[in-house]
This record gives sequence, structure tokens and C-alpha cells, in this order.
Amino acid sequence: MVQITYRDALRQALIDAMQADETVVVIGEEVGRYGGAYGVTKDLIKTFGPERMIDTPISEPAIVGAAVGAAMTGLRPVAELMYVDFLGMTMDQLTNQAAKIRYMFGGQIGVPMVLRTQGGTGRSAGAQHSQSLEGWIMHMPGLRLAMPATAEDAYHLLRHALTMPDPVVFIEHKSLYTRKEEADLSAPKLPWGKAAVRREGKDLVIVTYSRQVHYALEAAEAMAKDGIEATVIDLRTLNPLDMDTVRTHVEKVGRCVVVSEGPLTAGVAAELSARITEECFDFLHEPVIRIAGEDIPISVSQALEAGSVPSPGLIGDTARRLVA
Amino acid sequence: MVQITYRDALRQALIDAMQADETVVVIGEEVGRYGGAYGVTKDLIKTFGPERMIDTPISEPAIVGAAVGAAMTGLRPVAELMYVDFLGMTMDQLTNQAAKIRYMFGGQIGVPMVLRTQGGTGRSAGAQHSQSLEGWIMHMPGLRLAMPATAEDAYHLLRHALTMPDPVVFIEHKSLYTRKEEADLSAPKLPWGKAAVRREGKDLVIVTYSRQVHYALEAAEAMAKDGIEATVIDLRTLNPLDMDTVRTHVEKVGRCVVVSEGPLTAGVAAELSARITEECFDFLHEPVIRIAGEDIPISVSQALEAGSVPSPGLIGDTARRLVA
Amino acid sequence: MTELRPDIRAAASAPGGNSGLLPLYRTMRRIRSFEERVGELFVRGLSAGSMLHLSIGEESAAAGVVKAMAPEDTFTTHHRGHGIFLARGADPARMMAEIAGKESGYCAGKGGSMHIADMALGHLGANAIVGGGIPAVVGAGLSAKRLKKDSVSVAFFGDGATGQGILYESMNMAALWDLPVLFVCINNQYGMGTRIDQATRNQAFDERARAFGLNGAMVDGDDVEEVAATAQELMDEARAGRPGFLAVSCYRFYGHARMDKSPYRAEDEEAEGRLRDPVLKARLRLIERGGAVEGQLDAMDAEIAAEMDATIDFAAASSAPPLSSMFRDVYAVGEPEPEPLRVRLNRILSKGAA
Amino acid sequence: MTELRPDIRAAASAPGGNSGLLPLYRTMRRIRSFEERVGELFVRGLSAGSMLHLSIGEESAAAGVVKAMAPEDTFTTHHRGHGIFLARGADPARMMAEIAGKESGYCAGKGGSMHIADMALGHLGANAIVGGGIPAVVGAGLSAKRLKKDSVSVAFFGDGATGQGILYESMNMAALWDLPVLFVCINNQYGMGTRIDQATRNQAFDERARAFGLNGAMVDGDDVEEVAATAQELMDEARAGRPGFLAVSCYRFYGHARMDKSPYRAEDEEAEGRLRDPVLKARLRLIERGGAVEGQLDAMDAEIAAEMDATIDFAAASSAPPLSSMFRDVYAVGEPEPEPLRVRLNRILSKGAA
Ligand SMILES: Cc1ncc(C[n+]2csc(CCOP(=O)(O)OP(=O)(O)O)c2C)c(N)n1
Ligand SMILES: Cc1ncc(C[n+]2csc(CCOP(=O)(O)OP(=O)(O)O)c2C)c(N)n1
Ligand SMILES: [Mg+2]
Ligand SMILES: [Mg+2]
Repeated sequence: MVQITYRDALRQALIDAMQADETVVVIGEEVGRYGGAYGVTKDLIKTFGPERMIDTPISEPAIVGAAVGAAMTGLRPVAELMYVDFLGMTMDQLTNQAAKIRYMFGGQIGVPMVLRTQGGTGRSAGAQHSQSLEGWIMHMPGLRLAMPATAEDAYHLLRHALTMPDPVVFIEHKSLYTRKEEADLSAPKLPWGKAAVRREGKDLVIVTYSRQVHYALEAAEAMAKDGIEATVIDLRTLNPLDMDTVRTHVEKVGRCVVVSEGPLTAGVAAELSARITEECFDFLHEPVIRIAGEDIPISVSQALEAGSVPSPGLIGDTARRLVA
Repeated sequence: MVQITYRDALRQALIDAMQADETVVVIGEEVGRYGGAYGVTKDLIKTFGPERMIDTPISEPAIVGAAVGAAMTGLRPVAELMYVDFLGMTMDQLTNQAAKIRYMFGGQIGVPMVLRTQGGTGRSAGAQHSQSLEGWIMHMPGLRLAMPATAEDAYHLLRHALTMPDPVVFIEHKSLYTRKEEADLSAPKLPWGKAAVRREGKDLVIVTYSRQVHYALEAAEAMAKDGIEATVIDLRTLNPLDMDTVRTHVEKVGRCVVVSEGPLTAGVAAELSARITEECFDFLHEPVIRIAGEDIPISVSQALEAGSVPSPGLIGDTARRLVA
Repeated sequence: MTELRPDIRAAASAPGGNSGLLPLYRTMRRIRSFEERVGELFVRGLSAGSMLHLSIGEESAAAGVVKAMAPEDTFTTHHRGHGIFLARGADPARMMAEIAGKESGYCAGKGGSMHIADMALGHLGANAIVGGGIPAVVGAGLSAKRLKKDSVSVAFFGDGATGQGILYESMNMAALWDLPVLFVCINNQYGMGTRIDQATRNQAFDERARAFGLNGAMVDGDDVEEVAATAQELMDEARAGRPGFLAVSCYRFYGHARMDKSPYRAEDEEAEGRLRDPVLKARLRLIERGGAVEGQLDAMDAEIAAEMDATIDFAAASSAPPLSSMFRDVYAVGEPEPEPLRVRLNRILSKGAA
Repeated sequence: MTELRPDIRAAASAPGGNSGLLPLYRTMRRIRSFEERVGELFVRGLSAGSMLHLSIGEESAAAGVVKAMAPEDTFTTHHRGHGIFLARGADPARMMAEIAGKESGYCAGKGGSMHIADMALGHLGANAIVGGGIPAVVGAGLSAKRLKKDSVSVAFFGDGATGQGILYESMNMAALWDLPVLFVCINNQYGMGTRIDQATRNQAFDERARAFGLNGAMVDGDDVEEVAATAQELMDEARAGRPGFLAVSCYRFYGHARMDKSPYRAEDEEAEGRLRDPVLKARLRLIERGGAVEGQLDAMDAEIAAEMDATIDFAAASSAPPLSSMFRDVYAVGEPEPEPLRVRLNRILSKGAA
């Protein structure tokens, strides 16, 4: 066990993966000399050199496209998008190329690349640097998707991603980087697609991922003081989705809240709600309730920014009303 | 009333809008001299000239970006993407610019543009030319979204879109262009955001849009022979969503199937299911059931292509089991 | 088009030509002073976030190019756009308030430093997406042509944006359609920590412009008069339907944003780079030419400093936007606003309870 | 690099140089014959859809450039890529089967004409997205460098792709990183109905290449030997880490895809354009040089025709992929497959019933 930040856990995962596998290269803006906009790749260029820590021009479409080509020809690239908000210009390479190549080519070859990026609110970074766009990715067949909430998961999921045969989108949360936690980096390889039950309770289940896991836990602790006990499930990966774990717990207690930082409409929360309802309907005392980002852009004003996404308070209030 | 194809209704809408409003221009690949890949803008260049029917290089990102700038400076552009599959490279201009400009700039100005495109299966066009990507758009605040199923709606919704103050994504279905129908093009302006109840029945509600409306009606007619009566709701627009109409009908019968051609996971069907469940839970005898595209790419093989998306048969089978 | 038109060059360097240089100096001085105050706003914890990009060292590009713009012209900028907007006549107090995320700012506190815009001055918006604002000028050019406005639209962006394909798509369209458009690349040698030679093999950006069929020029940003003269010529050309591209070479004096201390560049390099100071050079030239005695300039500087100091006070005194404003401006006034989640949850949960 | 290296030029035009031209002719003839059969497949209603893009008129680009490629080289193509893959040694029967959407095709009937690929021959894939396959060669170039393979990666695309910004992003990267990469633009004068002068102001694409720091050349596709020689030189350069760009000028003989009758171009123009026939010109030159008598060529042509006829029979006799194969290959073998919707619905609905 070590005390480590989310950022350093990611960094360690890259170091260990690059040491274990010579074909791993990192390619993106400011990943080398600068050490990454959020410091995740700090000093890696000293160990691995500019041939493996490849600083690029500001060309997101071609960064992703080059990673596709590299992955098809023997490298295992980690392409980095500095902000998930830049996905918009890369969706063609990501979804029309990376995600479909194995299929279109009849299974001849895969695209074992990882697209590392970060999203979410918390830094007054404005409408174009604060989004949560995992909903777009989850919607696209062919892309695996991980969104770790803890340092330990950040480490193990990234290590795992770097052994997978298909493209993985790996979305970190910008507000978690400095979060420090106990973590076991030597634990056996975390199974991909397995949710973590962070807390168990008899009254309701909160299903969420990434930063909202911590918000949900905070809400749950507060409720516990009033005798309301919530189960908190951290999905860890959104493709695949661990419905077995979710179903087991929802069927036990019959009440469920799903939480996502992305916009409410047609996002991850919608999928969770629909799927849980379809699969657990006879066990539900109340409808599955979605808590998610407002269907609005994010403001630079701190108050408005914080107000646009779920908070421990909103999760708690909603959960209390649901079990009332 | 006229007999008119979906394609010609769209064409007529463009003609009438361009005649009514001098600022309307069409900008896209092959929209002028060629007359549109699917013939929607055929010969419009003869009437309106190349200054208003602007043929572009193959530069989708800049086409959408130019439309944004044009819309901010006095024109009302109709940007055309030949296939919705090309959205991937334009999502930055569409969602980071067009959709957010009014908000980021504190309401100073809007982006009254229409992005016309077409999607869906039915022409053995393969994985990169057959997608249904409306889920991405529906997820993004700031973008209106229309997906007409009939010639009459195609006409009126496009006319309406060309009077709206905010960006509209207008997605046609490639398999509907040659469909001929009775249509009243002189009817008063169709309210934006109002669903159409295409059929009423006591047993279940089928909520859908675009081509799947016709598949749902086909399934409903077949079921009617066996005494099962379905309501079929054609949403017409996905932003906004006419939940009032949906709620009224679902609450009446307590059973609901939602149908979308896009991939199942985290798509439009998920949103419909989640929203209906949240709002009508106490009235539901059964969970809302989603029928949608498989979570796989589309094959060029006709059999596989048709098998990857909902069909009248699948809708009927599912509906029958739900009411059984 | 590489040679400067003789009449413009003559006018620029005429003795007593200080009537032109003095206002350019004043503009640049105001930009410098303002940006220093932005730094202060951050240090005082009053800014909305730390993504504040100062244009210190780049003042000549803003002052020189904007001088060549007419009132009806429009423009977009990149994330480092304070100076350009100030040169265009922005109210620095409302700018500072926006940078602080306050209601009295240009965008009611929703946009911030990277999204300042003002339709009244033809500012179609700053952009936090590198290259994101470029194609809009193609659209504005189309508008100008079709609506018979005599206006040029100018895209300002950094050297980093030369990595973005959308720039070339836009340049190609502008040339193809003979649009009144000017592309202005402020080459401050860096995109974050990446020096321009680490981002491209050939820095002669004017060659790219000509390869796409545009006028192309490169100019040294040390000399604001040179910038202004070249910009004027390209603007005149653009107004006549011959679009152009101008690269202004300069040096980014400080870090990329407020948190960046530029550890990736040597102190020597920085020291030398900061000698490329267009504000100081203009000042020395004014004194040299005798068009303005040092005392006058000192007085002007002091007046500007006072004006800029006041912007911080204004921003500090302004209030944050009310929470309810969050749901406004997603769509036009009169269109249905998004239903706030709390309202929605209340509706759903009270129904369940009923 | 604009002048052809003398040694290569000499070799190409040496008397008795037919030892080089004959195989080029054969390759081109095979392409022509195959494409004619693709047209027939469509007319007979056996093709998967109508999005079939014939490369008739463009055979020299395929034959000439591929001749310069080594076995370990890789490449991507655009949607009009049949000829390139044939030149590379593809089995035309498996190609035709793929175009018919059959299980025996290169991609098991999932890809079709626009998505043929074959890792065995280094074909990283055709693409239905204009420009979509271009950046992959940058990645392949990175692999070659890092894994110390002596291979070049070649991107083939049409003139229309010069409108796509990702091309310039890719070119910039290739030059910046000294990658073994060659960009080959097959300029058949049209992108669908848009003539190249309607898509750009400056057709001297080699200028763009040089502006980004690459070798650049333009060559007339009428002359396959000239194409081969220029390609060879650029490939040698690329292999040495100096990436290049080659534009091959030719004429698209027929419509864009099978449904397009090219109403947008004059018959005169088409008639003249079709005189730019690299296959015919090579044939005449062979006869002129005396390296192959006409009868031999006729026999070769007949043999090719028979081989290509058989591809249609093969495609027709092959079976469609089984429905169950739909869920395969979304992810790697051994990874969980997506749950078919019918299975899912069955699971949900029988639970409800229970
Ligand atoms: C599309 C995109 N990619 C990356 C970034 C992150 N980023 C912000 S500014 C910047 C450097 C831009 O350099 P340049 O264009 O030269 O402008 P400068 O900051 O030097 O003024 C980068 C990489 C971004 N905002 N947008
Ligand atoms: C991104 C994208 N935009 C548009 C299209 C539609 N389209 C297919 S081929 C084509 C023309 C391409 O022209 P060119 O690149 O010259 O290739 P050619 O067809 O002449 O071989 C167009 C516009 C597409 N497939 N992909
Ligand atoms: Mg810069
Ligand atoms: Mg072409």
C-alpha cells in the first residue's frame, strides 16, 4: 500500500507499462518536454526519450489517426487529448476508423490503442474545457471506455487498458488529479468491466463513476447519520457495463439513483436508467432517478459551473426523497 | 394536397424558404451543379445561382464553421453534410461553436443555421455511410434536432427550421427519399417540438421517429389483425422532446415500446425509456422496452445490414410479447 | 505580393510620421498595462480560473493589424485575444469583469477570458479551441459578399493553430471564393511548451498561403509600423476580394497561462526574447523622432495605468451572475428554457409521493 | 527535389526498356479488366450497393507507384482503391466477392468495395471517408522508425482529399518527424461533380508539399513509366526519412459511382479526357518499341479477361455471410461479444412473464 495521488498513479501506470512493453509509446501535445498539461507524464521523457514520448503539433485529428496507424503496425500507442472537449474534431478518426476497423476488415486486425484524456468541471475552464462527453463514446460500438474514480483504479485500469486488443478511451477527471489515497499498486490485474461496490446499504443504490463516486459517498455518509443506508456502486468501466453487479444490488433494495456529470439528456445516466429498468422492473419500488449535468453549457463563473453538475447535496436530497 | 416524395418535399421547402428569405443560402458538397448526392437540391442552382447554392471543397469542418460565421453575420445558411457519418469531423464546430456561442457570449448573438444531413441504413453503403448518429446531437445542449418521417413533415419542419433563432440539426433518412405520399404543403406552420399521434390503440404505445415510424405502423397494422391495438407516436423533433404527448398516451395504456435505428446503448431509445419511466412510473404495467440498432457497426452485406436495425417484424414480436 | 507598396512604406517612415506611431504606441501601452492587471487579478484570487493567456510581447500584432481595420469589419481571436479586442476599442473594465466571471462582463460572466465577444465592435468571439474561430471568418466573408457589405473579416490565431487542418480548409475556401478575409498568425514562437521548430519543418508560413492561392506576408513584430503597413496592404487587397495571410513574428514574454513558469525554455532565451519589445521600441522611436517628449509619454503611461487599475476595482466590485441565469441563453429569448434538474426531480418525486 | 534523378530517368527510357513497361502494362490491363467486371457485377444486380468507384483512367498511378513499393511497405487507399490493391498483388476473386458482400471476400462481406483491406499485403485499408486513411500512414511511419523496419507507408487519395485539413496535419507531422511516408494524390480532375478548379485556386499541389517541408512532385499519369520513375525516386527519399508527396494527373473516365452519369461535364471534355488513356498509351509504346508484338499483347489481354470473368462467377457462387457473424469482430476474439437485441429482449420479456 502506498499513499499516492490519482495523477501519480496514472504516471506510475505509464512508467510500468512502458517498462513492461517496449511497443508502448505516448503521443500527444505537450506529453514530453512539458510533462503533460496536468503533469501526468512529468519527466517521462527523461526515462523513455522523445522517441517514446512523442510531442506533437496541435493536430488532434491526426494525433488520433496516427495512433490508429501505429496500433495497426506493431506499436501500442497512448494517444493523449489534453481535454476531452477536443474529441469533437477527432470523432471521425476515433469512431469511423479506430472503432470500426476490426469489424469492417472482417476481423483481420485490431486497433490496440488507448486514448487518454480528461474531462469534467472544477477549474473555471469554461464551456469548451469542462465537458463530460463520455456519453458519445459509450454510444459507439467498438470502443472500450474506462473512467476511474480512485488512484488505485486509475493505475490498474490504465495498466489493463494497455494490454487490451481493442481501442480504449480512458477518461480521467480533472478535479481528481491531486486527490491522494491509499492504493495497492501491486494488486493482481483488475478485471476489466467489473464494478466496485464502495459501500453497502439497505435503502437505495447509487450507481455512478468517476468524480461522482466521491460525491455519492459523501452524500451517503451524511445520510447514514440519519439512518438511511445507501449502496454506492462505482462502475469503473462504461464499456462494458457491469450489469450483474448493478442488478444484484438494485434487486435487493428496489430503489436506485444513477449519477453522471455529463448532460442529462441521452447520456450515460439515461442508459443506466433504461437498462436497470428493463432488467429489474419487478423489483423497483420507485422509478430509477437520474441525477446528471444540466442540459446547458458550462459557465466560467465558478458558482454557475458548480451549479451545473451534480453535487453531494443534490444527490443526498434526491436520495432522501426517494426513500421517504 | 399533393402527391409528393420526401425528397421533393424537402426540395420544395428549400425553394419556398429561399424565395421567402433572401438571406437563406445553401452551402455544402455537390449542392449546386450536381444537385445534391440524393437529389434534394436538384436544379436549385438554376433558380438561385451559385451565390446562394454554394458548392464547396470536401472540407466538412470548415463547411460547418463557415456556416457558423455566416449565421452570425446576417445570412441564414443551410449547411449540408452529405452523410451524417461525416459528423465526426465536424463535432467541434457544431458542438463547441454553433451550440455554445449564444451561451458563452452571454446571449449577445445566436447561430441561426440549419445543418441538413441524412442517415440510416438501407443502401448497402457500409459502416461509414449508414449510421444513425442523432444520439450524439440529442445529448448536446444548444442544438435543436428534427427527424421527419413523412413528406409533409419534411416540408414543414424544414421551413420552420429556417425561421428558428438557434442551430438546428435536420436529419433525413436515406431510405425515405423516394417515398411518395399525400402532403399538405400549405398547412399552417407546424409547431416545433410537437409529436404526431399516427395511430391510436388501447394496448400499448410505440414511440419512435424517422423511418421507424413506418416500421412501427406496419407492425401495428399487422397486430391489429390479431386484435392488438397500438398507439404510434412520431416524435418529429428530438430537441425539444414532446413529453406531454408521450406521457398522456403512455399513462392511458401503461405499456410502451420505444424504437430508434441508432445503436441501443446510450442513445435516443435510452433517453426515451429513462424519461418515460421517470415520468410515468406509476402507470407502467411493464418496463419500457427499447428496440434499437444493435451495438455493432453496419455491414455492407445486405442481410447483415438489415439485421442490425429494427424491423417491422422485431417491433411486432416485441410488442406482442409485451402485451401478452 | 511580398513587396510593400511604396506609398504605404513612405507614409509609414516619413519624418514626423509620429502622428501614426503615437496612437499605435498608446494602444500597445494600454494592452501591456491591461495584461499586467490580468496577472494581478489572478494573484489576488479574483479571476475565474487560471486559464489566462497574456499577450505581453505581442502588442504590435494587435495594434498594427487592427489599425488597418474599418468599423464595419469583423474578427475572431484565439484564446490570447485580450490585446486584439482592446486595440479594437473594448472597454477594459467590462473585459476585466468578464475575466473575473462577473455579471458586468462582456458575456455576463459566462464566457471568461477565452470567450470574450462583442457584436457591437464586430468581435465574433475569442475561442478556447485552437483554430476554432478560424472558419467563421470564411462565413463572415460570404456574408459580406452576398449582403454587399464592404467589410473584411479577420481571423487572429497563434502559430500553434498552423497545426490545425481547419486553417488550410478555411484558407482554401477564402481563396477559391475571392473572399474579403485576412488570416493573421501571431507567431510568438511557442504553443504552450512547444517551440515552433518543434511543431513544423518549415516556418515560412507565407509559402503555405501562396500554395493555397492567397497573398502571403511575414513581418517582424518588433516594428509596429511595419506591421501596420503590411497589414494595411493585405487588408486593402482582402477588401478587394483577394484574401491574404499575415504572420507576425514576436516573442511570448511569459508562460503560456498563469500557472506556467516556462521551465522548458532557457533563461537566456527568455531574456533575449524579451528584448523584442514592440512597446519599448515604439517608445524609443518616438523619442528619437522627437514627436513626443519623454515626459508626455510618461504622463500618457500614468493615465493608462490609472485607467487599468480601475478595471480591477470594477471587476472586484461587480457581482457574480445569479444562479438562475444559468438556464438563460442556451436558446434564444422566448424559446423554452431547459428545465432545471431540481425542478424536474421535484416534479418526478412529488408525483411518486402522491 | 523536383528534377528526376538522371540514373532513374535513363533506366526508364532506355531502348529495350520494355522489360519494365510490359509488367506495368499487364498490371494496368488487369486493373482495367477488373473494373469493367465490377461495372458488370453491378448491372447484374450482384454487387452490395451501388457505391462502386471505378479507377478506369487512373491505372498508371496504381501500377507506377506500387511498382516502387517493397514487400514490407504498407499503404492505405481512398474509396477508389481497387486498382491500387490489384497492383499490389490482390486476388481479384476475393476482391470481387467482397464487393458483392460475400463471405469469401477479403473482409468476409462486412466491408465491401470501400473497405477492402489485407494485412498480408500491407493494405491497411480502403476508406469511405475522404481523407480518412491518410493519418494512418503517419502512424505506420512511426512504427517503422521505432521498430526499425525498413518500410515506407504510402497514403493514396484523390484530389478531393486536398480539401481535408487532416491531409496537411499529416504532411506536417511526416516532415517534422522525418518519417518514411509518401502521400500520393491521384488527381483525376474531379471530386464527384466538382472539377478541381472548382475546389481550389492553386492546383500546384507540390507547392503545398514543399511549404510543409516535404519533397513534392507532379507527374502526368498518361505516362506510366514517368509515374514509376518519379515514384521510385520519392520512395527512395521517403525510405531515407525524407517524406514526399506525389500528384499524378489523370482523368476519371466514368461517373463518380455507378449511378452517376456525369451530367455535369461536357461530352467533348469526356471524349478528350478519355484520350488520356495510360493503358492504351503503354500498349502503343510497347508495340512501337517492338518489345512486344501486338499478338502477344492480345493473348495477354485475353488471358486477363478470362481471369477477371471468373471473379464474377466466384462472387456469384459465394454465399452471403451468416447472420450470426454480425456480432463477431466488433471486439477481438475471446472478448465478450455484444448481446444480440433479440437475446436481450427475450431475457427481459421472459423475466417479466415469470
Ligand atoms: C484544439 C485544441 N488543442 C489544444 C488546446 C490546448 N492549448 C491551448 S493554447 C495551446 C497552445 C496554442 O499555441 P498558439 O496557437 O501558438 O497560441 P499561443 O498560446 O502561443 O498564443 C494549446 C495546445 C486547445 N485549447 N485546443
Ligand atoms: C469526408 C467525406 N466527405 C464526403 C464524402 C462523399 N464523397 C465520396 S467520394 C467524394 C469525392 C472524392 O473525390 P476525390 O478525393 O477526388 O476522389 P475520386 O472519387 O475522384 O477518386 C465525395 C465528396 C465522403 N465519402 N467523405
Ligand atoms: Mg504561439
Ligand atoms: Mg478525384
